[in-house]
This record gives sequence, structure tokens and C-alpha cells, in this order.
Amino acid sequence: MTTTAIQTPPTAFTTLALDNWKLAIAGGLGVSISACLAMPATSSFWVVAVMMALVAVTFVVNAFRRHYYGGLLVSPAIAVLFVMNIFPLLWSLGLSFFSYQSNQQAIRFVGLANYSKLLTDDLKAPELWANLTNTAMFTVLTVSVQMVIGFLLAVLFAKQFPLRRYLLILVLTPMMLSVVAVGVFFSYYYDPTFGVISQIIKAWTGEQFILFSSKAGAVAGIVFADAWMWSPFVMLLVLAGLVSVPTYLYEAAAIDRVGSWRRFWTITFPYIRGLLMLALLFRTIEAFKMADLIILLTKGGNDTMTISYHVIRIANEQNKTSEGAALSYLLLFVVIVLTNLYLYIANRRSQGN
Amino acid sequence: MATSMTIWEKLGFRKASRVGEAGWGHTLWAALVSFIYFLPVLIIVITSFKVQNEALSVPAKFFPTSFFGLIPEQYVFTPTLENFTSVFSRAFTTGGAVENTGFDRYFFNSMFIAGTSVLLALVIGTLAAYGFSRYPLKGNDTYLFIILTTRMLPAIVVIIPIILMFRIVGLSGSYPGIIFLYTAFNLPFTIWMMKSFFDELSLDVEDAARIDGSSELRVFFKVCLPQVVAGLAATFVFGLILTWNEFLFALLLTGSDTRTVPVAMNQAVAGGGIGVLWGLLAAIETLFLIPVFLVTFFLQNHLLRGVTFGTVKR
Amino acid sequence: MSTIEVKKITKKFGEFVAVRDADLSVKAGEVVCLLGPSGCGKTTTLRMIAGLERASEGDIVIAGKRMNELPPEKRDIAMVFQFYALYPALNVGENIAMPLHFEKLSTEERNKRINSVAKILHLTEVLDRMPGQVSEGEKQRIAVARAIVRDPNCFLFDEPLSRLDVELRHSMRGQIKEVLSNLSKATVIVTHDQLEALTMADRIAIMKDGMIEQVGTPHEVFAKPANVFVASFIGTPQMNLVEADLKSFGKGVASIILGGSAVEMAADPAVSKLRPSKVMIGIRPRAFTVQDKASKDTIHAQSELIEPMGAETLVHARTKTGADIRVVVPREKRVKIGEILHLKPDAKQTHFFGEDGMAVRT
Amino acid sequence: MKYKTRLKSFATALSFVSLMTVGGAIKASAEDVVLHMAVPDWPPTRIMKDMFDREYKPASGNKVTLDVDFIPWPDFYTRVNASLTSGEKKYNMAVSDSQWLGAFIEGGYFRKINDLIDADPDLKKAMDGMHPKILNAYSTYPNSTANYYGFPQFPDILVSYARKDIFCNDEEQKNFKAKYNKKLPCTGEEFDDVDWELFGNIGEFFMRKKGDMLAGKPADDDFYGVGFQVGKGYDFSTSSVNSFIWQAGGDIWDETKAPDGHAEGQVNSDVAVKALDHMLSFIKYMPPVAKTGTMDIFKTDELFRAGKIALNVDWVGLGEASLDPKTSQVADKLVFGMAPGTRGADGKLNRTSQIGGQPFVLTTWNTDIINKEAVGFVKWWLSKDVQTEYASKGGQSAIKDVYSDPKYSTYRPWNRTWASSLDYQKDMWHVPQFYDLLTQQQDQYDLAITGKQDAKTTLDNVAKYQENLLKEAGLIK
Repeated sequence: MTTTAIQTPPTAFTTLALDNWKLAIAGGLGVSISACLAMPATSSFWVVAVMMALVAVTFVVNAFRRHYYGGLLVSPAIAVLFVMNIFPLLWSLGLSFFSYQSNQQAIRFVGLANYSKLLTDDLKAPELWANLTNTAMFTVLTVSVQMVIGFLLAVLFAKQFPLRRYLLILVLTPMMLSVVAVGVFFSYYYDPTFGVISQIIKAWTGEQFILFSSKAGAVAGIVFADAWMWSPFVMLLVLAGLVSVPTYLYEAAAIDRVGSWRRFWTITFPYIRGLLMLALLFRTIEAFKMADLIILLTKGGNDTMTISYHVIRIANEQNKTSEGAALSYLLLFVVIVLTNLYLYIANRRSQGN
Repeated sequence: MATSMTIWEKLGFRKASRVGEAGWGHTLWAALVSFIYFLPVLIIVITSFKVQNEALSVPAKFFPTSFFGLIPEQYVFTPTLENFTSVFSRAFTTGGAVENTGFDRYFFNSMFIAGTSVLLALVIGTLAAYGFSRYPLKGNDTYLFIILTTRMLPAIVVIIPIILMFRIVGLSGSYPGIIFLYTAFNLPFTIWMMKSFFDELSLDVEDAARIDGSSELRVFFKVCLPQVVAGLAATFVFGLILTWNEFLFALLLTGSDTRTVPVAMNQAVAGGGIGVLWGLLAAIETLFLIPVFLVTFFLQNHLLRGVTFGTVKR
Repeated sequence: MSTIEVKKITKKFGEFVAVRDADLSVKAGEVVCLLGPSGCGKTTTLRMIAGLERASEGDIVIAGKRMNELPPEKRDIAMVFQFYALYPALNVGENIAMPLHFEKLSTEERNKRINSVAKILHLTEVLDRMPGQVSEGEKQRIAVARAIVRDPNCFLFDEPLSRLDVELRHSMRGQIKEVLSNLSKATVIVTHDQLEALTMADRIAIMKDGMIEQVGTPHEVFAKPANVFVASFIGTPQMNLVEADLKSFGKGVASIILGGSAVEMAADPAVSKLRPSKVMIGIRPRAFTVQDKASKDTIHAQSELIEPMGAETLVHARTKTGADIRVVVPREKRVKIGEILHLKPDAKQTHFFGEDGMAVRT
Repeated sequence: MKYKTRLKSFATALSFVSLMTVGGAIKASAEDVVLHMAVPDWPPTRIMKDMFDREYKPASGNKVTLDVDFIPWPDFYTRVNASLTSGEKKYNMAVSDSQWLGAFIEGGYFRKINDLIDADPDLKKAMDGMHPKILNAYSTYPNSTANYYGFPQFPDILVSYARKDIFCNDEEQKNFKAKYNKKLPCTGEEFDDVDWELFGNIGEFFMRKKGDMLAGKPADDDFYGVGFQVGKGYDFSTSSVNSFIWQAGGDIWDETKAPDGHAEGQVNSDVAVKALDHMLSFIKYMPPVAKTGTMDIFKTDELFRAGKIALNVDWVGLGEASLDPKTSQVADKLVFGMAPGTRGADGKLNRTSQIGGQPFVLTTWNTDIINKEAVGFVKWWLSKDVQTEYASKGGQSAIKDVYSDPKYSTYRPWNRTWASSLDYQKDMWHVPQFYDLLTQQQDQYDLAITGKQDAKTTLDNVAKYQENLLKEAGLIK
């Protein structure tokens, strides 16, 4: 694919032209900084916004004049993402270097103190590590359960059979539910007195069954609910892989009398490997953020506190905005490292084959 | 000589007629598994027809009728539609007047906000994905990775800056605000998904169209887009499912007029001086499930094809 | 003993009948081609023999055993698929090895078998490559290698050469025939290419609309087509099939009116049963001799189009009634457009078909 | 040319900005005043809104509308907190849990109302007519000083909910007497006199398995003796633990003694440890969900309404549902008493108890006209007639004139206990760090309640954390 860029001579830095983005950046930056220093926050915000708009306009005009279609196509998305995601992210990154509580007016620059406190404070660091361990445990458990259940469901639905369409939508339903409803109703299913599960077990064994009386039980309950909700997502991806395997390969395998185990590894698996990895990536990212189900089911009781719930507590309930921001960036760092590791492994694997 | 068919085979309980195809026997298995998997949802739906007192009965009541005495009385409840009418209008205090609960509005809000933002993300994201796929920038992968990264942070981190920003711009509690936010929320997934679809398309067709004198716009709309319809549908469904139930942003950034159902749903979790209003909560969830359920059902074929197309052949 | 017997099998897909009452038997060491236009049910028949489809009615007997209900795994057959169906994640050697795992051979034994077929099919060089990295012809040979690496009850080929170019196809035809002749197994080859069928098969079964129209040796189906369809399907250029009025028949000679010309020609005594009636006369384009002047056994036609075919020339001529007749004449014979031709058909290569389309022959 | 284009775009952007600013600055006209109020969505606020719409006639002659944002309880704090701290300035009034006062006053969001009270004799009279314990808990910051901030919206106390049909059963009465040599309470007055010892006896006595005889009939399901809040969420277990500690003579960290009062030594004193142990000893008589740390005020209420508990201690604010046969299976079998207390050497009961309910406050960004109308609304709200009507519809009042009227106790069965209970109400901290203190304490109590940690360790951990935190905040020297 070649870009049909038209060779227009670059605009000189000092020219006042609508496509001179370099000047726009320089000017915009200068104006913004002076505005931030001189004006109150509400007004300077607008000045910064106008300057950013100006820079965006020069970029677009520049791209348009020189036929950089790529830039033109990507720019709306970048703009939306920048305003709604990246800008707030940078804002909270900035906040993480200050001592700031959102319910107090005082703000003070403290550098890396928030980070070092989180990592070394003898009250906070152990809590952080405990929460990280729990998060890792939940992530590993729920993602592997989701992969297994999602995979098995996909295998069940990979064949063509009567009523498949109608049964498949039943299995897809859980991920369409609201987390609130799922959390509340699962707490009902797990309830030792009213809950269906406890009632059945009690009728069976005669023993009172209290799922959330131990950490193992609480973790199992949370993982079960989460995996129940999101296995259909994995299933959908795996199923897509399974149905993409050409039928003739299975036919050839049948003719060649290939055993089912070998058939899976040599024919089916290569087709779903990419999708499994994709499902793994998406679900791991989501599992790392798991908080709402835990809030609804155990409130972090029985040592089920996760890092994400911890952030919510700090940043939202306790209004320690800076500390929350610092913690989130530590979390983001972990996730990015894991993701890169994942991408590295995935790439190496695909190159290996 | 005709092969003799057993009565079972005639009923459809036969062996697969070809490899990869299964008969009613398999359906039976799948039905069993699907039923078990669907059971928690089914209980929610059943609960939506129960009055508060029966919702938590021990033993649990599962059946709306006794099926002519087949089911013991203790497992049978008296179905009522009261919860469904209560979703839209009910008395908030004992003996108080029946008032509109605003849920008609909340349902509209949910559909409007989710629908608009997913479509918007689809438009912007598809353009961007096409750009990333056809006119790779310097450091393309880095951009894509940064875009993905925006989905990794807990939402709570960006919420305070966003609230501040919305306050200054005056978007707080308005439709455009939450719609733009959801658009941004859906963009990373949309871009990643759509890019992989565009990557799959054969460039020959596009080049042929260019040689025939089609403009870049025409190539995009007439050649590329029709080939990724399944992908658009799949992305739409995924985006819709994720946006439909979003809670935190909706809680903090919608006003009383723009509130969505997931937020308003908590009315039934601890409302009216009572804990969970089981029947009401179930009724809200049941009603709330219907639109996204139908959309998914009707786009189901696209969903599978879309996902396959976009990601497998890579 | 390697034989295949197909007894009155029928395949229905819902209301649609893909194969109807097909009968076929293949002896050990015999190669039978299922030939027919696309959609005629030949592949379905083959898949039923393989067990990939279940026959709706009828029996399939392989190696003397009725196998209707058995899945492909239990039938012990080898098959070469139209698109080769090579396992994309395995290299060539592993692909060829796949059928051997069932036999639980030792590694050396397995390698020995693979190497020997690889040698036969000239694949030794590419054993370590992935299927995506080999040529189309090699893919085809790999598919064949995978089939012959074991010792099955029978061989099934589904359009084995359809994806190859003309030259490769020609050389592969020979190779496959040679390989098959050494194996002495019952073999069924599905093809839509009559040349392939004529060269490779011991017998040919010609199918149309789910029915087997004729089974016979290549010579039989060419020289004695059972009906109008077989007659028109086999042979290039296509046989001329012209409607005619049978006036009378006596002493082995039929008088007919063909394309406006009254013609008398020797005919099979069975023709006597027909008269007088409308008949279809089938004459191969090469069975004409061009006479200088009209006589009672020539057809009057005017040449319209001339296609040189190298050694011969194909002439399209039109009779008085407008029927198109293809005539192949030697290269030396110069024919001009618009020239009136007096065509004398060779009675031995002239076929009479009744109104039901069946050949009239004793 | 290009310069002009650029100028033009700049001007367009500027005009857009000014347009937005003007749009945001449109104010309510003098005649039309809208009071924006954030409230939790439940009957006490719904009744208030309903009464306002039907009855309120502003003395000023302005047209006053009360725009109430009913926010579901589970998200109420999150929503209000986000709105206030982001500077959204959306609400003119807000219902606030009493313990939030400090956090939002220090943040500069809640308005001090001393000037308004001083300027308005009617308002002053209304404030003076309030029960001092309520006023202290709902309005003062720093606690117990003469700095006022809030007005009661719905004051709430703990009462005992009991099953008359079971307690008054002759068989059960006889058996209980035989076992403990005590009278099993049956009437409301008898329940008023229940101390924790008797409470424990009741708990033990009414633990029944499915099929055991209960009040002359075989129980259709397992049945449990007692219930009160011991959940991990929000302030549930803290509310219970606080009452036990206070009644035992101990105390939580006392903000009124800052900066000299310490957490170490106070929070984990032997008295406090014993009090916590005492509370924990009742868990075995509760439904099994108590052992999971999720038995909050709603769960114990739900279990009681489903007829699984003999005696439950819960907020008055949740009472309506248990009286309504639609939501309660025990609606016609109820008797209410004061929450249990600890019997002192003199035989009298110490009932010091965690106060519930919420005040509402004014915000700092209100204009004068808004403030004026808000005060008008408050005066109307705190007037005797309105409070009486409110109480008759299921609300509660902290105004002496209202609750001392003999008719008051006829409005709801638990109102009989109201006036005498008010004297014992006490509140937890109001300091800005309350949420920090609370979450850590709830975590620790949860460990004790679910049996993973003993009382001593629990309170030691709490004390250490609080000492550290409060020192950092400068509240402890």
C-alpha cells in the first residue's frame, strides 16, 4: 500500500499558515502555560482547550494539503481518545506526584513520595502486596476457569445440530446481564439460608452449608460467578476459531483414522490458538480490574480484597486522589509489563511455527 | 433393498449424517448444558413473577403452576405481573400515591446512549482502523498499543479529571457528555477489531478499483466496507454488550434526567426502607435484558462470522 | 480382498435426491471412474462409499463387508481429496505419517514407509517443508502419498487432478495410473474430465442427475453409448445428435430424413422396432467422409464456420433445416465458408436413439 | 490572507467559549427559585418531597421548587462525594450521613449555619426544640461544639423487633422459665427490660433445627435466636461494636478530646476487648450468614421478615417493611421494645447506642436568595405540624414538642420506645478521616466476626492504625 503523498514543500516555521503545525504547537504551548500561570483554572482550561483545537486544526489542514490520508482517517479517533482518555490519564499521572485529597483544598508537590510510600510504608506496603497477590490469584483462577469452560462450551456448539441457534443464545445471555443484578442474585444463590445451592447441599448432606465462611469458599464463589458471566465471551472467540476449521480436514482425519487427541492438537488447535490468546489477553486485562463483583458479594471479606477494589476505596471513598492515582499507575505498570510479555511470547510462538 | 430405519432414527436420534454434523442426540446434550448454564438467568426471570414474600421462600419455589398437581404445592408460586408494572409506576411509601418511577425515561436513556455511542465509536473507529491498516504511520504498533492501554486502567483513576473536565465544559449530566465518554470507552476495542478485518481484505480488489479510476472515498465505501459487514455487526454487538451494562461512569456523570438503567436499578437493591426488592430487581433486569438479547440473537450469525473473519486467518 | 460394491444407494438431502439407486461394483485391482458434469452426484456417491455421508437407502459393501453404519475410521479406506486436505500445521512428512499413527508402528518402520512413498512420488526433497511452501503439483503428490502410504481396503480419489495445470495433469495421470497398477486395490476416481476417465479407468460409470447412466470400459462408453446423454458427454468434439424421421427399415438399411436430406444407411436390426417414428441420430464428427457430389447416403449441409485444430479441421455446417453438424476433416482438405458439403456418415459409427433417448442396439 | 483565516478561527473559538460561559451562568430569576437537593431514595425522603409539593407555601411569595435527585442508597455516598469533590456545585442541599460532616465541611462544601440561626429567631427556636443528643450528632462540627451545620432529615435509632407469636407462647414461656429461671419477655415493656444476658439466653433458647417444635408447631426450616448487624459493608459491624464498647464503659477514639486523646490504649483497652468479645459471643445464635461477614442491616431484616429469627435488633427506618404483609411473613406477629442494654450494678440498663439516620445540610455555593428560600424550607420542615404529619406517615422527629405528644407513640408500634431511647444516642467520629478509619476497622472486625482473629488482636490492629493515621493528620499529638 503506497501513500500517494504529494510533495509540497514544507511550510517554513515562521510562516503564519494554517498548516504550520510546528508553530501552532510552540505558540499553543506558550499561551497555555502563561494562561495556566496567570488565570484561574476554569478560564485557563478554556485557553488550553482552544490551543489544543488550534493545533488539531493545523494538523488536519497539513495532512489534508499533503494528502496524508492515514493521518486524516485516524485523527477523529485520536482526538476523542485524547480528550476522554489520555488527557485525564495524564492529569491523574500529574496528580500522583502531588499530595492532594479531593475533599481538601490544599495541594502540594511531593514528587515520588506517593509511590515510595505505597511501596515501602510498613502499613501500606504489606496491604498492597496482599491485594496484588489476591488479584493475581483471582486473575489466574477466573481466567483459567473461563478458558476451560469457554472452550468446552465452544466444542459443544462447534457442530451443526438442530436448534443450535436457540441454545447458543441461552449460553450467551450471562454476559449481557448487569453486574449489579448478577452480584445481588449470586449472593442470593450462595445465601446459607435462602440460597438454592445451600438448600440442595443441605437436603443432600443434612449439613448447613456456608460457602463464604472460608477464603477458599469465598474465592470459589466469586470466581464461579465471574467465570459464569464471562466464559461465553471466551466461548464466542473459540467457537469462531472452531467453525473456521475447514470440514475437509476433519474428513481427511476421519479417513486417516486419526485419534481424537491427535486430531485436536494437529488440526483444531492451530486454528484456535490465536483466538485463545486474544481471549486470554482481553480477559486478563478485565480480570485485573475485577472489583464490582467482589463489592457485591463479599465486600472484600475473607481476604478477597483486590487491588482494583483497593483503588476504588482509596480514590473514591477516602478521597485520597493522589495516592489512588499513584496506585493505579503501579497497577498499570504491572499490566503493561504482563501484556508486553504476553505479546512477546505470542509473537515468538507464531514465528516459531 | 431399503436400509431398515429404527423408530429412533426416524425420530431424528440418528448418528451424524456427515462428519462435523450432529443430530438430535447432540441437541439433547447441548440443551441440557445450555439449560444448566442458563439456570441462574432463568431464576432471575422466574423471580420477576414473584411477590416479595415468595421470592425468598424456603424451599425455593420454581414453578408458576402445579401442572395439575404434578408438583408439590411447596414448590409452586402464584405468578404476578405486579413487578413489571412496578418498574414503571409504584407507590414509594406505604399507602402513598402511585408515582412514575422514571424507568421509561431510564430505558430510553440506556438505549439512546448505548446505541448512539456504539454507533459513533463504530464510525470513528472504522475510519481509524482503515487508516491504521492502509496508511500505516511511523510507529503504528506503538499507537495501537497505547490505544489498548487506555482500556487497562481501572476507570476510577480517570473519573475525577473527567468529572472536573465535564464540569468546566458544562457536559455534566448531559447526553453528549456521556455519549462521548462511552465512544472513547468503545474505541480501542473497535479499532483493534476493525483493523484486523481490514488487514484480512485482499488489496488486489482495492487496487483494481483504483486503477478503474475510483476515488479513495469510493474505494473505502464501495469496496472495503461491504466486505466487512460481518465485522461491523460483531463489533457492534460486543460494544453494545459492554456499554449496555456500564455502571461507574453512568453513576457519576449522568444527571437525574440522563440516568441509565444499571444505575437506577439499585433502587431495587436497597430502596424503600427494605433490602433487595427481589421481584422488582428481577423484573428490571429481565426487561433490560430483552433489547440486547434480541440484537444479539438477530446478529448472531454475523457475530460468529465476524469474529472468525477478523482474527483467525492472521 | 479389496472390492467395493454399491447396491442401489440413494442419498436424499431433505426433498432433494442427490443420488438415486446407484449400483456399482469395483473388483480388486480395478479402477473405476465416476464421470459426469458437476452436480451429478458423483462426489456424493464417493463420499457415501467413504462414509463421510450416510446413504439414505441401499448398501455399501467394502471388502465383502456391509459398512453402511460404519464411520470412515472403521472402513479402512484411503482417499485423496479434491483440495488435498493437507494438514496446514504439519510438515509434509508428518502429513504423510498421519494415517500411520493408527497402526502404532515403530518410528523406524514409519520412517521407512514414508521414505519409500516419498521416493515413489518424488517428494523426498520436500519432506520437511510446510504445505504452504510447496507447489500445487507437490501438494497433489503429498495427498496421493498420504493415501498410498498405508494398505487400505480401497482407494478413493475426488477430482484428484482438477487443480493442476494441463501439463502437470498429463504427467500426474500417468504417475497415478502407474502407482495404482502396482497396488491392485479397488479404486474409485471421481472426475468431470473425460480424458482423465478415459485414460486412467478400467471402467467408467457415467452419472447424470444422481443416476448412473452407463457403466462400461472406456471403449464401450465411447463406441456404444447407452443413451443420448452418454453419447453427447463422451468424446471430443461432441457427437452430432440430430433429430430425424425414420421412414422405413428393411434389409439392414434405414431410410431417414435427416436435416432435410433423405438418407439411406445401414443400421442395427433393432432399429426395425422403431419405425416409423422420430429418432435421434448420433454421428461422431470424425465419422463423416466428405463426398464430391450428393448421393442417397449423403447429407446436404453448408459450411458456416471453420476451426483449424492442427492436424485436423473442425467444420461447422448447417443442414437445410438449420441443424448444426460438426465435421472433422483432415487438414489437407480445404473447405471454404459457404461451401456445400455432401457428408457421408460411417454407418458403423452411427447410433440410433429412440424417443426415450436410449440407444437402439441389439 | 492566511493570517486572517487564522484570526477568524480564533474568533469563532472565542465566541463559542463565551457562549458556553453565558449559557452556564443563567440564573434562576428572582421569582423562580429551584432548590436542588441530593437525597437517598427511600420512604423518608419520598414523604418529604411529597409533602413539600402538596403543602409548602413559601412565605417570601417566590415560586420555590424542590428538585430532588433521588439516588439509590448503595451509590449515594459515591455520587454525592463525586459531585461535591469535583466542584460540580450541582446541589444546594444534600442529605448526609452524620459521620460525613467533617470530611465535607473541611473540604468547604457544607455551609456553617450559625449565622442563619442567629438571624432567624424562628429557626433558632426550632433548633432549640430539638433533642440535644440528636442536635449534637447531626449538626455539630467539631463534634460537641457550638458550630452548627445540619438539620435532621430522618433521625433513626435501634429497636428490638420480636416475634409475639413465639415469645408469648405458653409452652415456650414454661420451658424458658424452667431452663433459665427467668421470665421470657412477651409484651413491649418486658422487651424494654431485656439486657444482653437475657438476650443471649433468648438466642440460645430459640436455636431450633428444622422439624423441632417451635411455639407448638414443628419448625418448617431452621430457626435462629437473635440477629443484629455484623456485616462488613459500610458501618454495619462498627455500629454494633460501638454500642457494646460504650455500654461496657469503654470508648472509641474520642475526637472531642483531640489532640490529647489517643487511640492506642483507648480503642484496645481491656474493656473494649471484653466488649467486642461479648458482641462476638452472640454470633453463634444468629443465622449462618452472620459467619460470612455479610449480615448487614438489610440481611438481618430480611431474615426476620421471612420468619427465621426470634429477636432482631435493627433500625426503626427499616420497620415499615416488616409491618407490611406484602413484604413480611410476620407482619401480624410483631412486638417492639427498646434495644437491649447492659445492666449496671444498680440494676439500671445502660443503653448507649450508635445513632442512625441522617441530617441534611446546605452547601457553600448557594446564593443569598437560595439560602433564604432554603431556610424557609427548613423552618417549614421543622415546624410542629409538618413534623407531626411526617411522623404519622412513617417518619421520625427529633423535635421535643412533636415526640412528646402522647399521640406520637400511636403512629407506629415502635414509637413507644422513641422518646426514652433518644437520651442514649451517641455518634461515631465526624473527622474528615472517618472513611479511612471506618474501612480499616470494618476489615478488622470482619476478621473477628468470621472467626479468623481474636478480639484482642483485632482491636490492637485497629488502635495501631488509627493512632498512626490520626497522628499523620495532626489530630493526635
